[in-house]
Amino acid sequence: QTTIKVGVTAGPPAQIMEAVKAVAAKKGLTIQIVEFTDFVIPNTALDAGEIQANAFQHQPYLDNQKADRKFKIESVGQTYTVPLGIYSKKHKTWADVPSGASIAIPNDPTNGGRALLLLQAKGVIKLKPNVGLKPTPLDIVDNPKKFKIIEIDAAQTSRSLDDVAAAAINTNYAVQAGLDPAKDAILQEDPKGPYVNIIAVRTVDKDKPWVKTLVESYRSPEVKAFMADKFKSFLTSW
Amino acid sequence: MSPEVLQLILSATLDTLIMVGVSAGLGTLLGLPLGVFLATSRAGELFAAPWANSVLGLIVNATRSTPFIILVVAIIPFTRLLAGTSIGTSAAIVPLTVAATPFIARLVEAAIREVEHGLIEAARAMGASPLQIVLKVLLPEALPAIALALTLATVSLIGYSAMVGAVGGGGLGDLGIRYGYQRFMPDVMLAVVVVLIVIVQAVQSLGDRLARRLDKRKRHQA
Amino acid sequence: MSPEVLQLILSATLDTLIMVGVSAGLGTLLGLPLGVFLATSRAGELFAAPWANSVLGLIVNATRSTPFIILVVAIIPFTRLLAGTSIGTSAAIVPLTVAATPFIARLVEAAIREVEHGLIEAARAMGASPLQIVLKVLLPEALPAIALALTLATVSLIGYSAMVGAVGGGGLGDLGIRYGYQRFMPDVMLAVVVVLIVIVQAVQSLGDRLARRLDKRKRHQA
Amino acid sequence: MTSVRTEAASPIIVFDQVRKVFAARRASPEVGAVNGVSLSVAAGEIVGVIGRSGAGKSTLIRLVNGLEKPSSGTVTVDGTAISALDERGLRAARRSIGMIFQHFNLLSSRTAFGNVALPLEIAGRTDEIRQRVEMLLDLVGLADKRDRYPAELSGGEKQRVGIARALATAPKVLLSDEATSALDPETTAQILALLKRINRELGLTIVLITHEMAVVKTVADKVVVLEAGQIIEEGATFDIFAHPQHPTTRSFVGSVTGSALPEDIRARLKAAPSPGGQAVVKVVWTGEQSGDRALGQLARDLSIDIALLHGQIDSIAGRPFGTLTIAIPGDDATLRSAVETLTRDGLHTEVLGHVA
Amino acid sequence: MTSVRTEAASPIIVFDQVRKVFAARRASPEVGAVNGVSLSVAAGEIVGVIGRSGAGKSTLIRLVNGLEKPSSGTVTVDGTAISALDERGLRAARRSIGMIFQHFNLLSSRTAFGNVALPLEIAGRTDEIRQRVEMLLDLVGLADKRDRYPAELSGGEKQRVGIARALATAPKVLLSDEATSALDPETTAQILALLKRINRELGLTIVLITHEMAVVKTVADKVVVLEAGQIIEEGATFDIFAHPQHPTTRSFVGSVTGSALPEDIRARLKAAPSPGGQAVVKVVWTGEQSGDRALGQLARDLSIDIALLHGQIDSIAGRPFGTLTIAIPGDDATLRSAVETLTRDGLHTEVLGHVA
Ligand SMILES: Nc1ncnc2c1ncn2[C@@H]1O[C@H](COP(=O)(O)OP(=O)(O)OP(=O)(O)O)[C@@H](O)[C@H]1O
Ligand SMILES: Nc1ncnc2c1ncn2[C@@H]1O[C@H](COP(=O)(O)OP(=O)(O)OP(=O)(O)O)[C@@H](O)[C@H]1O
Ligand SMILES: [Mg+2]
Ligand SMILES: [Mg+2]
Repeated sequence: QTTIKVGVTAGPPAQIMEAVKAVAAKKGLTIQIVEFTDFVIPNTALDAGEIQANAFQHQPYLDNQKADRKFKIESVGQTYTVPLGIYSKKHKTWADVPSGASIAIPNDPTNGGRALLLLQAKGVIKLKPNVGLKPTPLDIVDNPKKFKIIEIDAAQTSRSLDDVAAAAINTNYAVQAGLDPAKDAILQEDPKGPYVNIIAVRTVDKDKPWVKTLVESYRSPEVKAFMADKFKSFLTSW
Repeated sequence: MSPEVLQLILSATLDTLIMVGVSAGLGTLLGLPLGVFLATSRAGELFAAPWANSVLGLIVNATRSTPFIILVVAIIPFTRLLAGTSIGTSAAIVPLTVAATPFIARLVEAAIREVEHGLIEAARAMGASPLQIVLKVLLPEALPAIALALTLATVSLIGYSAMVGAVGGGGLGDLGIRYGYQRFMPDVMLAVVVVLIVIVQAVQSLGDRLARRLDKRKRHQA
Repeated sequence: MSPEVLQLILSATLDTLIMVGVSAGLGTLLGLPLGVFLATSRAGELFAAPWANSVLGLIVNATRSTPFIILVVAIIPFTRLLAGTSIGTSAAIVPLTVAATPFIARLVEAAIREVEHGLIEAARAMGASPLQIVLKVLLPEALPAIALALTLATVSLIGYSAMVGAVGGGGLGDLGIRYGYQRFMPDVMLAVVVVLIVIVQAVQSLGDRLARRLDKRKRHQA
Repeated sequence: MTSVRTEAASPIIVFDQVRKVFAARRASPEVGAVNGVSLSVAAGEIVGVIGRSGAGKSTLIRLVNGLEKPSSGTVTVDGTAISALDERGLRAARRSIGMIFQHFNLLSSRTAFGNVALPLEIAGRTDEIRQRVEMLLDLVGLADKRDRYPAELSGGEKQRVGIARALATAPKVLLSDEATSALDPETTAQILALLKRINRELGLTIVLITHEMAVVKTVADKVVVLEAGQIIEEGATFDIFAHPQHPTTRSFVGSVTGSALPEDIRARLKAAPSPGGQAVVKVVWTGEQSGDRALGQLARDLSIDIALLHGQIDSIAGRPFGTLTIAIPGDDATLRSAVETLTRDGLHTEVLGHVA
Repeated sequence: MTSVRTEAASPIIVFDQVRKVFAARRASPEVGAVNGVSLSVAAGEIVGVIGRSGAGKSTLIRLVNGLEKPSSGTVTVDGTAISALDERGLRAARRSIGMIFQHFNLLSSRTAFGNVALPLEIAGRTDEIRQRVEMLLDLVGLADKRDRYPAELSGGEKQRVGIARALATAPKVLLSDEATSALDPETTAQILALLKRINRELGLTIVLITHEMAVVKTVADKVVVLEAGQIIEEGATFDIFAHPQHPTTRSFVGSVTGSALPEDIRARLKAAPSPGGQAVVKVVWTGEQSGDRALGQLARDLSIDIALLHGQIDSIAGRPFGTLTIAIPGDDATLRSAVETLTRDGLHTEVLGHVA
């Protein structure tokens, strides 16, 4: 019987891990879920060995964190991709969004950066060259339609649709707010983008037997079914 | 530090000053009378209305006990009604004010309760109405304590204002968290903390000095 | 509401009580003397040490002005030293205490400043040492105000404790945020808020009653 | 114990069987601070309330303006039952009652000027403030302290601010709780003259608690003596001073009338005469008797030496009043005829004893 | 103005050219509360400090235990210069100085018992507390109020707690700022007797501010009269009462010695004699002269009527002292020989005027 602590952030990562936990228990691995409401602590805590694994971030974010903070952690398995879309309650298509309108984007570095990169990909704005995956509104070098970019909490984006022309919303929040990603998104991220979530452990641990169990439990049919039921729009990578 | 970042810090400072200034001002405007009422409306007191006292006390406690972010979400319709939008700096002022008001009310309540009972008696003996007692006795006599209370509340609001980043409120605290902390720019974090300390230090010493100036109770040594 | 959720609320309630209880206790232990010192160490006062007063004042202001999450991160090594870990409920107590201490100190400072100057003079005329003046005059005389101050601080801590979710602290506020806000489960949010209100209401009326019990200044009506 | 002017004029303050009880605390028992008091004060009268510390004096006058609610009984002021009024009614009633507090109760946040202005502000008479406050500060001798805060004033100065404040709205009734206890004799005299003048000119009714018998003597028309919450004696000032009935009253009055014999004389007193010794006799006369010349006549008529040992001749409420302890030859014959002569002249005499 | 015992015994309190100035505030000018005072108090002496309200009395005694720092000059207590001590030194010095405050300064959070216990706790004499505090509360007549909080006590009760508190540690020096002003005459007498007893038995030095001349008369060995921060008169109590030099002193002393003539007599006084009228003469004698029998003799010798108008015969500091205003036949011859006779007998006489 092995017991490990797995760090997740609040919301879907935590909810999915609860499903994983049930599967792992059957395989003799006890998972204690540690739920954070912050995106940095799960990595610092992992690096310090206070938790044994985490599952809340995508690969680009981990790379960034490692570059910034010299973490000795790495990915041991991909999980799912959450597409990010741009939604509007006021406009049917992106073309309808007038110049100078307010666009809300998540204010955490991962999702905020994704939103900006999405806007760049759709030719709305231009970012500094080589900004990587972590751009901020400061990196916008060209904004021909003079959109006002407003950074707010990711969970708040769906709640702000009445106040802005459009908002970049993670699919899970969109679904929870009653939006249908397929119909309501006026801009959609490429589902094959780099933003695939991962399970991370310390480098020194990566060959431990429980790692395999954890990854297997995560990538199990039961979890897949759970996600298909609960988070339809998430793209599982197994 | 790049000029953009400096620009960012500058505008965040402005945002903070505006948010905290306005919400402290509005919070005082609402919290002061509320605090006075809470302090004076128990059974047998000046504005005896034990029922209203309990209800208001409950509302104050409810507001104080709700986590700020939940409060923010819960009052979105109200915010939209007042500010026209639920996001941005001016919208952030609404939840900040809603959070500041009961806090200031409790502080004022405590300050008012310290006023010497004999002075209330003296005013009652002159035939003063409850309102006159409040305006001419309780508030002036509690003024040094109230000045300190408002200082404390303002400093607390500066801390609180870091949380309105959730609704795009901006401001220094939010800047420090998003850029300094999440995006790992320690120089921004440091700069933000330094500016915050300067602001808080200024507010605190202003408040201290005011409280001291208003306090006529101690003998002045020549 | 499912039994799991009920279970969750129960254990979150326990977490909150522990976190707030312990950090309020420790914060009082540290903040009380600090507040007394701040109130009495200006030039010409009891413990005249204007320099130390300024430095401590600055530290208090700095702690008060740093956004909570930045504070949490900044003191992680310290937290680890004390709690053995930087995450979880018991680790959360450290930053909560660090945040509570300067807050309580400022509240106590304000309460102590309200003590009638003549009483300090009387004690000085008896040849009381500064420590004796603090223990036998300032604290007992300020006790009703301090009781209210600690009530206020405890309620504020309950609000603050919602933010320690960042480090997996748990507790009611965090539960409300995680389930209610992040997972869009309004019923959990509501349940959490109700429990929080009950706790706050209990703390407040306990504090009120205590303050009143301790206050011997008003004539009791027969 | 007949009240003199009271029954004549219309009463402005009436106590009817009033009791005020404070609850016990641990070893300290329940206190009946005011214990079944019935009393009436005529309009325009100055009533002095005296009694031991803790007798219930402050409680008594606090009942007049409703700062204390009676446990039973009723207090009526100017026709309205104070004890039955609600706060609004009380407020109206209190506007015409000024009060000087034993502990001043000045606002620390207002200067001397501001404190005196307060009742005028409360009454909404803001346009008179400047003129009246300056006039009052002048009257109590504090013109040069007008901008001082209470913390910067001496005890007596604070008390005078309190007096000026109580007079600011020109009330009909003034309740004064030891208003001159922190004042020196000269200032006391000035303040009393001021009160007396307002009493005369504007018909101000004054209920005045004091420990200084000289104050009672100077201004009071009537005296009420409290003990343990009860009125043990009550009457016109002159009567109380001239013929105190109750031992407490006697001891109080003695402090100012000179009827309390000094220790050294008392120590030498013996009950039986000694040969060649002297008799110690206390002689008391009031305005009605021409007692003031009786002693000279006695010396002349009996051809004896009279030693004046102790005592006082004074006027109380405008009437002369003397209490002298004298020593005369102690032989039976002289003593008897001296007492006879004095008694015939209408003086009250009492042989206290003999000295060698 | 000779001090009697002071120079003899070793001085325990010495003021040397002490000044204390308070700054101006707006229209209210700077105040020289104590203005160049030099004074010495002998060990075991009771000194009464009198003076008008605002004269600087409280400031003066607050300088003794260093609650007020002199603007210039030095204050020495028991050989150490208080004004030069640091807080630690002051603390030690203050342990042997008790103080009764004009405004009591009782801790609202402690009962009567707790307040009296405070100085003992501070001095670390915790084992004596129970016994001493109960004894003291008993002495000041508050045994039944031991568990009452100050808010539940009457003014005089609070003052007595303050007195008991000041005596708790059996200090060498007692500073008393109007310690009996809120007390009735009887309680005052008891408290003064208590102070006097401690003074006699334990050699307690007392500096006592009071507005009641009767208090000074009863207990003080020496009197200091302050005016506008300066000592205008100083001397043995008897001398001050018998021969006050300064007008202020005279007016203060007059309030108790009976030398202040009542208004009604003063109003009738005329400068010139009228036929068949009477002369009004003030006669003052002190213990040294046998003034107490002179009047009787005068009546007998000149065969005249003597009316006793006003005045007092009392003993001050244990010596008899009389001030009487009398009326005698106003014709030139009688008046002249009366004055001659009395002056020859050693009495001080002064013709105040004539009445019809
Ligand atoms: N802190 C102060 N600031 C300004 N003036 C002061 C201060 N303390 C005292 N005074 C002034 O100094 C003078 C002397 O004050 P003090 O209290 O010594 O008088 P006092 O003789 O005790 O009078 P009382 O008999 O009325 O108590 C007064 O005029 C008073 O107004
Ligand atoms: N609130 C109270 N609780 C309990 N006892 C009280 C209260 N107020 C007054 N007393 C008691 O009632 C009695 C009368 O008090 P009061 O203040 O009327 O006395 P007083 O005659 O004014 O005395 P003093 O001359 O000392 O001021 C005292 O024994 C006092 O201790
Ligand atoms: Mg009283
Ligand atoms: Mg004084």
